[in-house]
Amino acid sequence: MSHARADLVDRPIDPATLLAEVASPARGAICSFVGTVRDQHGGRAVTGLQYDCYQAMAERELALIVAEARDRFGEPALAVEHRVGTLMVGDVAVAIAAAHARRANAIGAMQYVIEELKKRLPIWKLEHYADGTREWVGGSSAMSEAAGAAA
Amino acid sequence: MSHARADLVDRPIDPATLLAEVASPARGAICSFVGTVRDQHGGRAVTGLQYDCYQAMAERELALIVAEARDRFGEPALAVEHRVGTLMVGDVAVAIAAAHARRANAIGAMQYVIEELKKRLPIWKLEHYADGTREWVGGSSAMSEAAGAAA
Amino acid sequence: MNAPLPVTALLFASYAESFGASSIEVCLSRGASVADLVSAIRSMPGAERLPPRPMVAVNQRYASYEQILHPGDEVAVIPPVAGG
Amino acid sequence: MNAPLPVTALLFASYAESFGASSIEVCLSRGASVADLVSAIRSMPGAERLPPRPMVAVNQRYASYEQILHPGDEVAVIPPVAGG
Repeated sequence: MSHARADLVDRPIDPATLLAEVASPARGAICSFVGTVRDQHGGRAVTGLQYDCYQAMAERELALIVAEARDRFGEPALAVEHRVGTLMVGDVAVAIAAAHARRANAIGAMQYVIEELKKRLPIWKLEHYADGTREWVGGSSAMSEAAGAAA
Repeated sequence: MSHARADLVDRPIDPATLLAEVASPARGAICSFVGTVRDQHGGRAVTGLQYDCYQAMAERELALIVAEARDRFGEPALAVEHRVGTLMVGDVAVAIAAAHARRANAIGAMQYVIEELKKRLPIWKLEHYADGTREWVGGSSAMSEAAGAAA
Repeated sequence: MNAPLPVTALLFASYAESFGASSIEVCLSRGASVADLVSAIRSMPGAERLPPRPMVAVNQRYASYEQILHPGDEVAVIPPVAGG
Repeated sequence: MNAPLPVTALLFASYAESFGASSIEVCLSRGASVADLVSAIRSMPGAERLPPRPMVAVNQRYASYEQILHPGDEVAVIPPVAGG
């Protein structure tokens, strides 16, 4: 049984720790994805952000996504951390590390986790802009459109 | 102009260095691939290996692959190191880090580099087995088959 | 079927700001569906900025609008997510 | 067209072991192609373990069998690669 871990954390994320966690002599292919806070969004200068989440559901959904990825990609070792709370530009928001004997499985699992996490994880981002304003990303603009695919 | 580096190295590879090298506040998506020496191959216990290479061509081909990846995937920042010489089980043989504002570009570039590198880089692997024997991987078995697609 | 079904719906992020609260109380009837819950919420003050069909989670899983609610269900209205 | 074209072909890994050398000298004629080089090498002692159509690089790039060789070209016979 290979290693699997998925956590929401409110402290800085160190991608090297996740890489070390999934590595083993039996798994020669290790891949990672790291998402950091960008300095701009939609042409506006970003200074930082705040992640709010529905914690119990986010933890459950994250565990589900990891279990699905392990099921689909031959039980790779997987470690995932998503940060919540207040972040500055350049801070790591999410890190995923996947390892398997075959590189297609490691890369496939990593991609599955990041894509599903972006679609399903109940986490919201309040961006802080250089002009002093703040806005829920995805929130206000998506709210004015029909969310027909929601259910 | 974003960062790009590709090297053959005869010392240990530290993936965290490559990740740090491509990261920037403008590039929020960073991905990496790390290949390590596995403890078995084809059912035989491996104790280590030796990479031989056609150095001038390998450096040229690696630079070419990186240039192609940058051209195809919107100029991601890229850092690649491939080790040569003697390696033990668990040692890093290759590390690739790619960063871009969009995750599809970072992941695409990383995948392009590892796939092309495996097909084209003139590097050969002499595996050392627990029973004391050694064998050029790909060499002896492929040599008995027609290499029709070679040219 | 007319027995009352009180539901507390959790709110987050932009939805919590719209309603000025982290949850709202809705009184439905036994047999009510997620669609009935959304109709009730959309008629409340603060709902002007809600989309026509917001996502809803029941017991921490995304629910279809046909799903029937039961006493004790944990219900949440989920704004467009923005993790990663 | 019968002027001699001496070529030194670099050998690596399993091919170097087969020939017991890191390069071999082959004497071709002006206008010779990569295919001619491979034919000449395959007739030499040590070539028994070479595949019918080994990969060849000319001036550090993979070459087609039709490519014509010129004086001063850096030529190498490339075993199946195994990097990564």
